Amino acid sequence: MAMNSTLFEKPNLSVRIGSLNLKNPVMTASGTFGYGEEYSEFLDIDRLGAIVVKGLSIKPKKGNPTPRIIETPAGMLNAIGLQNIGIETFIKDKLPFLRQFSTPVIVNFFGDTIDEYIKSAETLCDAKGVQALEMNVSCPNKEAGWCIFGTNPETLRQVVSVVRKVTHLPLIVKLSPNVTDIGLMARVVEDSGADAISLINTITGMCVDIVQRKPLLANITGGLSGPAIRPIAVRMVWEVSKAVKIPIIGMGGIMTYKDALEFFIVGAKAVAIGTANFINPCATIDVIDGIEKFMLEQKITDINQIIGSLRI
Amino acid sequence: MAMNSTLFEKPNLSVRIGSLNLKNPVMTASGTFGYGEEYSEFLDIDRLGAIVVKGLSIKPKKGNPTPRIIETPAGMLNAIGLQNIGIETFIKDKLPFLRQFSTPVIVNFFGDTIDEYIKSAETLCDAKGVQALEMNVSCPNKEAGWCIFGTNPETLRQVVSVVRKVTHLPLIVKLSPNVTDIGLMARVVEDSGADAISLINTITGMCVDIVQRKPLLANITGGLSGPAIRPIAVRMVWEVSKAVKIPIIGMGGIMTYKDALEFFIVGAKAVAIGTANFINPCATIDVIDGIEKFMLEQKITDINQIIGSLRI
Amino acid sequence: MKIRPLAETIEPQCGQFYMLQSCDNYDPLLKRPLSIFNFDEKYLQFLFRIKGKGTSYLSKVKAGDIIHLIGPLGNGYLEPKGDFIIVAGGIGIASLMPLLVKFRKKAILFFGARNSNELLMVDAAYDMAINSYVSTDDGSIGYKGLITDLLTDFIKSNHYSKELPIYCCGSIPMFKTLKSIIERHNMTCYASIEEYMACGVGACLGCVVKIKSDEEGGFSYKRVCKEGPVFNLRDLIWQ
Amino acid sequence: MKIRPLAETIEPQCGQFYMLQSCDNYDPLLKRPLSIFNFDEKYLQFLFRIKGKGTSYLSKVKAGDIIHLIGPLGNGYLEPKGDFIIVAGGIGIASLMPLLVKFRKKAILFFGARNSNELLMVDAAYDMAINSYVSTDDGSIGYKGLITDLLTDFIKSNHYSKELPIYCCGSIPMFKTLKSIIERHNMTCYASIEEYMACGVGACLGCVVKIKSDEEGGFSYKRVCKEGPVFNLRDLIWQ
Ligand SMILES: Cc1cc2nc3c(=O)[nH]c(=O)nc-3n(C[C@H](O)[C@H](O)[C@H](O)COP(=O)(O)OP(=O)(O)OC[C@H]3O[C@@H](n4cnc5c(N)ncnc54)[C@H](O)[C@@H]3O)c2cc1C
Ligand SMILES: Cc1cc2nc3c(=O)[nH]c(=O)nc-3n(C[C@H](O)[C@H](O)[C@H](O)COP(=O)(O)OP(=O)(O)OC[C@H]3O[C@@H](n4cnc5c(N)ncnc54)[C@H](O)[C@@H]3O)c2cc1C
Ligand SMILES: Cc1cc2nc3c(=O)[nH]c(=O)nc-3n(C[C@H](O)[C@H](O)[C@H](O)COP(=O)(O)O)c2cc1C
Ligand SMILES: Cc1cc2nc3c(=O)[nH]c(=O)nc-3n(C[C@H](O)[C@H](O)[C@H](O)COP(=O)(O)O)c2cc1C
Ligand code: FES
Ligand code: FES
Repeated sequence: MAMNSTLFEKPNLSVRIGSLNLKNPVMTASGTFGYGEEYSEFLDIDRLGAIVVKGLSIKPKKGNPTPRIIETPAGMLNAIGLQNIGIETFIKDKLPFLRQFSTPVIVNFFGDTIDEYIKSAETLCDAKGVQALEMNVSCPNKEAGWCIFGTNPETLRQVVSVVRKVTHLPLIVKLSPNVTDIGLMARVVEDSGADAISLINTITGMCVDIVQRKPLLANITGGLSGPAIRPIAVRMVWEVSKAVKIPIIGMGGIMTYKDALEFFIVGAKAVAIGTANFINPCATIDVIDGIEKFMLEQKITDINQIIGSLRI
Repeated sequence: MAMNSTLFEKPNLSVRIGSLNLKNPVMTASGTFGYGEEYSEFLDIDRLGAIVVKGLSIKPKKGNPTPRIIETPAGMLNAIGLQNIGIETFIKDKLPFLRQFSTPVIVNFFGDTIDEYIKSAETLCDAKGVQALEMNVSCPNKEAGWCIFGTNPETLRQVVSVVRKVTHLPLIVKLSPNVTDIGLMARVVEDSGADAISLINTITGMCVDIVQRKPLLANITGGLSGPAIRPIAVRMVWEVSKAVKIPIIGMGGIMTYKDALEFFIVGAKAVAIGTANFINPCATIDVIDGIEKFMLEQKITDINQIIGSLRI
Repeated sequence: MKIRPLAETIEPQCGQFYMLQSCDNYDPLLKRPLSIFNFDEKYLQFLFRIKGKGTSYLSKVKAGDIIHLIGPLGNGYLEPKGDFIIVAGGIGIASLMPLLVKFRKKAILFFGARNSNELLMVDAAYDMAINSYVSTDDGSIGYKGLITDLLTDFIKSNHYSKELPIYCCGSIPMFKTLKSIIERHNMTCYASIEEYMACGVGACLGCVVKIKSDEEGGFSYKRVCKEGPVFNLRDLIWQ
Repeated sequence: MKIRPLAETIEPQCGQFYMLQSCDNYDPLLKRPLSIFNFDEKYLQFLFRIKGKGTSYLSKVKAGDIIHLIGPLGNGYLEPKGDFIIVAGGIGIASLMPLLVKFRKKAILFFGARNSNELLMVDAAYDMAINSYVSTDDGSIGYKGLITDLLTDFIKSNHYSKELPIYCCGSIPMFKTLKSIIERHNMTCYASIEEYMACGVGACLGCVVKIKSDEEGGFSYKRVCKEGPVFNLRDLIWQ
């Protein structure tokens, strides 16, 4: 009987991402949870595995003109244009609120130039309450004709390596899915010293107003997110998990705990919930509860038994 | 009054793809319309702009084990594995049926090796009733470690150039969307002598059975199609239309004439309807009728006035 | 569910199916295959179990709503010349009912289900059969156990029964057991099988099953929607 | 549509809105913003026009169905201290009705719509206003023309009216005309505006509008769902 009763114990949901311990493997995806405040009346921030804040840059950014979002079948396109209040204001005005919670704060950041990446990382890793950095490399490189940092192995290596040198914090690199070989990009990132990889960022798409013959987003193109992209995201996480040893944070279209489990099974050590927050402000909590319930039902005692357990 | 009455005339829907004249710019997408017979009881094949048949290879192929298809949010994954009856049987058993119609027949084909591509093209261009070839380059290259022909500019150049040499028929190359820079691939194809480009083929994705912890497709990964991918397809067609001068056949998630018009506006000279045929066997005809009605309402006399007319 | 076709339709054959619209928008995307359950000049009737998103949408369709469907599709049952045996597993009865209706009092019915709730239309079926044998996994109605057990007993005690063709529709485990029964007794069995379908008309090659053939490998892939859904059970290969 | 909240809710303020579920599956994906139209201890009430997929889904919700919604959200109208003017364009009345209800016989109502069918709840509104002016584009009810024409005439002939704050909700052309009116007469106008929304709670930055500010460029982007939907009309910048 003693043996049986252990099945009713809470399963272990804690995972490690580099030196970061998470009480559970469910985070918010950058840009979909503001700076935490916005959702704090809907859920208990303390229950989250980690909170990843909206992407920050050294200088505040106004972002793109409107319309910035448009719905698509089972998805949405966004072209917010990385609007943000800047790292300084974030540290001053937003971080104190986030420090109240036991949930680790991961700061997503980006730059137009390698120098801006370095400066951002330096400033952030001195700030009390920032537990890890997530580098968004899906943005254009001003110095190299605006081509995307994260879609070229060379610029990717360069920018990750230099950021690695200036920070002791766990460094997560967030990959762009708009590439031929995501496994290759992941290896580059691993070789450049990153502690973890998160993926996928949004997939570039566009929609057209057929009467006006104009793009429906002011920015012409935008990033596709939501359930529509989930099969692509799962495939990419699987490819990356075969390519590297460092932990993976999987995301892209996760709406329910079932979707999240697909990511764990193909190798993600943690997941992030993005667009789902918009539809259900408690999506993160529902995913956590759902995973726990599933594990109880299936008599799985540790989430680590699920991670990378795909049978092929 | 004479002027006004012209508005009620049927708008011109005919377009040219290389030396091929189409009565209207709406085709079927390869693999979604069988060899034409399957849908012939549902619609008048003569009304189609062109009919593109299921991909063929020199030798018949059994295809993948099952399950081969699985639904995803607003999309579906397929891993048919290019099952086909082989070019010889096609010419003998299927082509005579298709020759009855005034609609041009475009044959989609592929190979495991460059040699197979050459042999297929040679055989097909001798067959009476084949009006154009569509090369599927989204398949693995047996000789080069099974990497995909169409995701590497060098193998792409190689295979398109040699096929160009052996056929006088209009040569359409169908691009894989699983690449970093679709514009670059399009330029390679144009430089290699292709007459037209079609895109997008399916995007690689996967789904997992969370209880069995097994991929839901026997082949592990499959190709995502349907409305879910439309914004990505529209973006890629737009990028290609900026990169090359040869005509583009756009596809990916077109369900209605409105979706088709998005592709024309960003630069497609024709469109193909794939997954939509499964949901509505008359999807192609409905798209043709819808475009015509739209043009009448908007007082547009020629589809060529819409093609590439995006205002930015 | 009863549907009144808005256009003229072909009369469906026993065992044929239709593809029915499964949502208003694009999620779920694909149509759903349902066997014709009953029909007359005015209506098509379907019997289905709510399984997931698509059937749950169908269950909410109200009188007056318009839904799109394609059919009749596929090759139905080769019609019996004399008496025959029906083996239905659960909702499999939907596909077999037209045989019972068309050939009243010609069939010996074997009908198994998980429990009494899944033993749908059992009374109607009972009335139309010569004789009926019923089982449930939980014993809530009839024999507690597998319907194939009842069938085995029946064949053992009724020698003439080996001459009768079997018509069946049910789950893969049931088909597998049936297959060994018919091979043992050298009987004929027509089985209506299920596969995931996208087009339903033979175009996508998504719904194939392995069928014994002389081809390389000893099998070829046949389309359930086109060459099926009814196959000779002997020819079916499951991995 | 009347909704009975299943959990305890905060009492909404005039001009606040809710995000309502727009489908059963994932297409359409996002919730839809609707202004609170009326409420009491038991019900929340919404008035909406069927525009596309989301509102058409909402129109099919039946008594007994459960739908998810988030709210009350945003900053409503700064409540008037005395008499005030209401300018409603079409379905804009939904957002303004709570003001009429809460401040009975304090408002002078200007209500314009395309035609009499889009002049919803005009009788109820009429009863609660001090005075009502109505217009339709096609002249099917009231003055034929723009409601802003009636407002201009009214202001010209009633000098005291320039002291009154204007509360408005309507289309962008209406806002633009109103803006020139209030600038000419140095009046104050609170405008509830619409933007495409994803989250409704200030997290996605999708719903921003340009608001005059001292920042570089002379404007900053403010979130309609958080800092709005009601803004001082003077501060709004349209390109
Ligand atoms: C020829 C044929 C006739 C059928 N006749 C009947 C009938 O008369 N009554 C009845 O209740 N059921 C019948 N079925 C099964 C029925 O089609 C499935 O239960 C239904 O498709 C499930 O859809 P869902 O969205 O509710 O479930 P979900 O589980 O949400 O479906 C998910 C996906 O799986 C596919 N799928 C799931 N189960 C099946 C299955 N068994 N066969 C094919 N595709 C499946 C769906 O099409 C969909 O793509 C028949 C199946 C076939 C192939
Ligand atoms: C704060 C606020 C309050 C509103 N209150 C009401 C109300 O009380 N009654 C009412 O009838 N309408 C109201 N609207 C407008 C209503 O939200 C839209 O008509 C509705 O979202 C259209 O959705 P749909 O799916 O039916 O249309 P579709 O045209 O199919 O929608 C397509 C997309 O555009 C978005 N969209 C389209 N029009 C609008 C719009 N005007 N504003 C925001 N998003 C839009 C939808 O959210 C969706 O993403 C309000 C809008 C806002 C922002
Ligand atoms: C409105 C919006 C804003 C986003 N902003 C950022 C951002 O600032 N930095 C970043 O790295 N990713 C950003 N993302 C991408 C998400 O973090 C996530 O990678 C992507 O949306 C896929 O996950 P989902 O499908 O669950 O949303 C944003 C996504 C959305 C929808
Ligand atoms: C079941 C299925 C089979 C397909 N087979 C082929 C094929 O043999 N050759 C090919 O080039 N493309 C094939 N495709 C890709 C389609 O032609 C098309 O490029 C893709 O599905 C995107 O269009 P859609 O979203 O309209 O379906 C197939 C697609 C599907 C869904
Ligand atoms: S379902 Fe498409 S071939 Fe059978
Ligand atoms: S709708 Fe997301 S910030 Fe306003």
